[in-house]
Amino acid sequence: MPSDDAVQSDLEQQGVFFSTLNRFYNWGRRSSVWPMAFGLACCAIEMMATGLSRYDLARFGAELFRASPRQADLMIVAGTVTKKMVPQVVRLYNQMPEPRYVISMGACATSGGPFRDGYNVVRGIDLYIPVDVYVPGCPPRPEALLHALMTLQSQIDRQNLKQVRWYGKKARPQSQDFPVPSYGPHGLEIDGKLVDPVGSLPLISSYSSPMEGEQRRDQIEHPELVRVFPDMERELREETSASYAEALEGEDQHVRR
Amino acid sequence: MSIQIQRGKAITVDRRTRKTPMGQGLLRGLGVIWKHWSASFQKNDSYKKIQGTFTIEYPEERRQLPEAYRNMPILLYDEQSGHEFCTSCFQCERICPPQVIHMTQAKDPATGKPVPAVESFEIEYDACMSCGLCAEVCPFEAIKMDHTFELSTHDHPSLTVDKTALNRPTTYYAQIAPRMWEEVKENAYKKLAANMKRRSDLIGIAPQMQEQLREQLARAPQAEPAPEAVASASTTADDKAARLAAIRAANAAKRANSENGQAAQGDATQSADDKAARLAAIRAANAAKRAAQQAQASEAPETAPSESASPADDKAARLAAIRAANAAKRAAQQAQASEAPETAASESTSPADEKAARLAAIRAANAAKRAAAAAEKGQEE
Amino acid sequence: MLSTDELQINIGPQHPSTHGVFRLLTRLEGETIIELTPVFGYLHRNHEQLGEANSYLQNMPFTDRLDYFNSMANNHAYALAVEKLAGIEVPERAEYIRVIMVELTRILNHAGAIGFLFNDMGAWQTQLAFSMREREKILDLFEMVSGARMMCNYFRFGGVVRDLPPEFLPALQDLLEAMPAFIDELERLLSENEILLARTQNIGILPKELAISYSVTGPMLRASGIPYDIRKAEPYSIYDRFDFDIPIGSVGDVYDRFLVRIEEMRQSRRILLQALEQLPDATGSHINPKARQNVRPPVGDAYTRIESPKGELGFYLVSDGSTKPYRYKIRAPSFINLTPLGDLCRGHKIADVVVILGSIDIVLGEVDR
Amino acid sequence: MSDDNSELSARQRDEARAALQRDLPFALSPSGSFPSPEGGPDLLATSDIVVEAQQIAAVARYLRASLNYIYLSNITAVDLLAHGCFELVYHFYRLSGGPALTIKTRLPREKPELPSLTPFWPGAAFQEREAYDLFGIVFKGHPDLRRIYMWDEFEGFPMRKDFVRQGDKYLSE
Repeated sequence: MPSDDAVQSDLEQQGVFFSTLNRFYNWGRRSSVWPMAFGLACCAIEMMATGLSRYDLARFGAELFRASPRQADLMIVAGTVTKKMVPQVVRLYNQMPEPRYVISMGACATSGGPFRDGYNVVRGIDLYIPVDVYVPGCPPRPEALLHALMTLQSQIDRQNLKQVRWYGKKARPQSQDFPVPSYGPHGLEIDGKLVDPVGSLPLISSYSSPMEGEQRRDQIEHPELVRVFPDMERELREETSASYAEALEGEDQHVRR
Repeated sequence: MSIQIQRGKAITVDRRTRKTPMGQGLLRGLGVIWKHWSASFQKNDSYKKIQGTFTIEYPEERRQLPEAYRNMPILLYDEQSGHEFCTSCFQCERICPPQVIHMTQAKDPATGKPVPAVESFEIEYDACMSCGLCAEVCPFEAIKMDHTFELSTHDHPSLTVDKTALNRPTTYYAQIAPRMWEEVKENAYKKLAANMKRRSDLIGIAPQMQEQLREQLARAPQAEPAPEAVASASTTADDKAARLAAIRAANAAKRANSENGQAAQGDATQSADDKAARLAAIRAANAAKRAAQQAQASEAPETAPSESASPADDKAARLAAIRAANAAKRAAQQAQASEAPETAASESTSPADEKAARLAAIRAANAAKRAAAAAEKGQEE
Repeated sequence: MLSTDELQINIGPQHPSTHGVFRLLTRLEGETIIELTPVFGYLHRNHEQLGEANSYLQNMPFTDRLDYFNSMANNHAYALAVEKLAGIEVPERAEYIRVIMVELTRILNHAGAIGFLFNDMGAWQTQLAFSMREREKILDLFEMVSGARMMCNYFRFGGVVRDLPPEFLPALQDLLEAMPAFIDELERLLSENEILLARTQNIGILPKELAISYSVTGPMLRASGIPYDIRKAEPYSIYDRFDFDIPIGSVGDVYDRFLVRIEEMRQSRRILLQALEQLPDATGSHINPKARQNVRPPVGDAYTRIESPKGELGFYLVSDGSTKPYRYKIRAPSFINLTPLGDLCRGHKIADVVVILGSIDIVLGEVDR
Repeated sequence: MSDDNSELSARQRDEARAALQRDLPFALSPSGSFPSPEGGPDLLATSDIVVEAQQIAAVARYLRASLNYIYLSNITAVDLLAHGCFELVYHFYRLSGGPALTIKTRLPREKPELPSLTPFWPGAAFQEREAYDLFGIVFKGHPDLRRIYMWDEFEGFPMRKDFVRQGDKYLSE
């Protein structure tokens, strides 16, 4: 695979364009990742700065901040997610049509960050929805967000039309949305069971990224809440992540462009 | 009633009450836009200009970052001697506002006494708030703030970074912050020289340099036993940390035990609390021990996947074990505290603590399990 | 007059014009608001609880994240509170550096606030882009001195972290030189724009008496015609050394708030120029060398307040003699400025809600804390 | 300059105390109604004016009407767990400038109730709701005393000192 890519990008520089449907499809998607205009806290200001003249997200085809989740491909979780806000975030994510991606921008969205010991703060949005790309930093520089977008684009480049979860037999039905937590007297509840108590550690574990199958990483307090998603086949997933790792090593040019 | 204003006056802003001809205000605004458009073919490269293209084309073009810029903490080592500046004085761990720095002090294998060097050092980059206080308080100039910001990844656990990944040579730092390094350089080296005397053979040498040093020593004929020492140091590093965590957990358990003995047995909530704490500690200790065994096991076949899988898992296990030990310790303290006043408050706090201890134990167990799975996988291959 | 059914509309918490995660429950008759209730807490990240678990120095980077537009002003208020509690002296040079930073913050905040106001009004990103360009330049300066763009963490008890780097002052001179052009252009672009006048004049009027009883502060209070500025009323730091005027409004509507902010940017520039002139003669260094950062103040309490760009920012600290504050309370200006929102919006059309909200200039990090 | 301010604020305090003594003597709280624990720091000792909790509205209105403290800036609740009480701290200002006048009042932890200032200063509404939400202090006469930050279904008062806190930051305690 990688050698083919290399040949192809060499040829492209000579002005010869070969393409497979797959590549064309990925090119189309990665060049128009429309984010949702969804700011939570401090990082949202840096997200706006990324969108404005100095850093100009438009150069990546991602300048169109959509106010509606129905029109968006990418949710940039920019800022601290509190327990009061989580149900809305999950609901917004559920409302986004596939293919959908999540960038967890900054320390707070990734793990609760400096506020993780606060009673009302969620220790990372990946406890509730799977995250494609994590950006550390508090807040990350606009360049760091651009880098995250490029990382996401290179992930998209590695997707296979036959294997993606939104087409074909393996497509996830709408009812397979992620469970929206509700407010309870002691914390957030899913299906009436306390999962994220106010003032103490969460009783659930985080989702791994879609590259690794969107599964809960660890055992959780209520095993009956574990959901197994129909997913890309295991070996294919591994292959994808292996080729992704290879690509990361020799940060190839054509992904960046 | 009104305020006396010194050195200045109150001025009423002009509300533009005079009538401008209809549409003129809009046209004037459009004129501004037109000016900006026509100026946009030039670059706005000075603070004196307010017009022109202002974009930095990021991946190709990068802004020169100021020296003081701080993103994530890194550790420095001297590449001449290979020694790390860090002496594990725990200043940064204490000051860190979000508590993301975790470290253990190195011990002399012969005497068992602590050495001014760091054995394991972990920073949770995913929660670091980039405040720079760690670099500010460090008396040995060992921890500095990096300029690299391209850290985005799909792998959340990889954002907990260990010593090998944190280490940078001093030349790297001198390159990104020449003036700031020049100011502290002399002091740093003076302190390092004093500390190097108290470190025996390979303790305190950066992992990056151990390889090189080993080669150097192997080339020198008289230094035959040294490579073995290096090898043993590197293999035992992981399980040593795990063992340390286990020791801590065991200690906490012991303390919980002894407190239980001292306490007047009777109140149901107290003993339950103690029991939970003890249980958590024992579980954590077991998990840590298991993790240590697995780590050793996984090193046996020496295949590439197992090696790549195990360190991350080990790291998680170690971190979980340390946290579990801490939680257990705290639970034990709480149990002790709650024995005295027997108020409603103490009763209400205890179940939650128990829960935390249990949770920590579960986490430790999970981490250990994952480590075991990785090791198995490694053995199969 | 036709009567219509009442309609309930929920705005937020995810709404592009609520300046973050803020929710408004509105009851409408036709398009006219008859009741508006704000709902908070979507960004309640427990600053005060964490503040009691942190040591005094550890709280400094947390204050950055309160009003994340004005980290330097937050730093200043907190540093003043701890200095009052522990009795720490600040050298003159440090005071000048502090004033320079805080006044730059004020320019940055007002430019941003105006940009966002017009973004909400439907001007899309024209003014926002111009404002953010100025902001970027100021952030460059902040990055130069403190090492971070937004979360500066620059102030320490008894001074600031490090002295100004040599390249700072020339850059600041350049910036101040270009500042009048920027402000004039902003006025030319907007102040007489007919659409803007129609959207802002006589919208959201807050009369004097109401403004006082609502405990409103900052540009909002001044736009209602009360010349109350803490820099003049209770001068802190070295603000009694500068000549500057207090702009006040005559009607107290959205338009006045907008004009007051523009004029305050000019006055801030005046202060900056005076500070730059006096800085070389200032004695002392950037930090009091005797000040310990690991403070352990005596038992007692202290309340200090500053005129932050959004209003009166106060810190109330109670010390029990340990290294951690016993109580750490923040009097957040934009939280309290939001109190009259319901009254301001009543009787206006629903489209005016975002304009009025934009003119209050809130930051949710500070509202919810 | 800070000396100036502290002098001024002491003068303001004495003036207000004398006026209150003259006109509202029953409102000035007798000190020492809450015991100080042995050993720990005495957080009740203060030079500020301490008034009877049930009279806070009367005191505040008196200050506004007679002494011109028309601007209510800040309301803070402090949980003094060791002393078994809540302390509420009010900061008032004059529009003509000058430092704050601090009024303190204390409430038993078991039944924290006191009159609300919202009917007289609508600006107190959110701050009182905040104190209710996080500390459980009930303000009688508040038109809309609901939770402000936490959701309505939530039980418990998270800023009280005996609320359970967990996390890495609390491990070392």
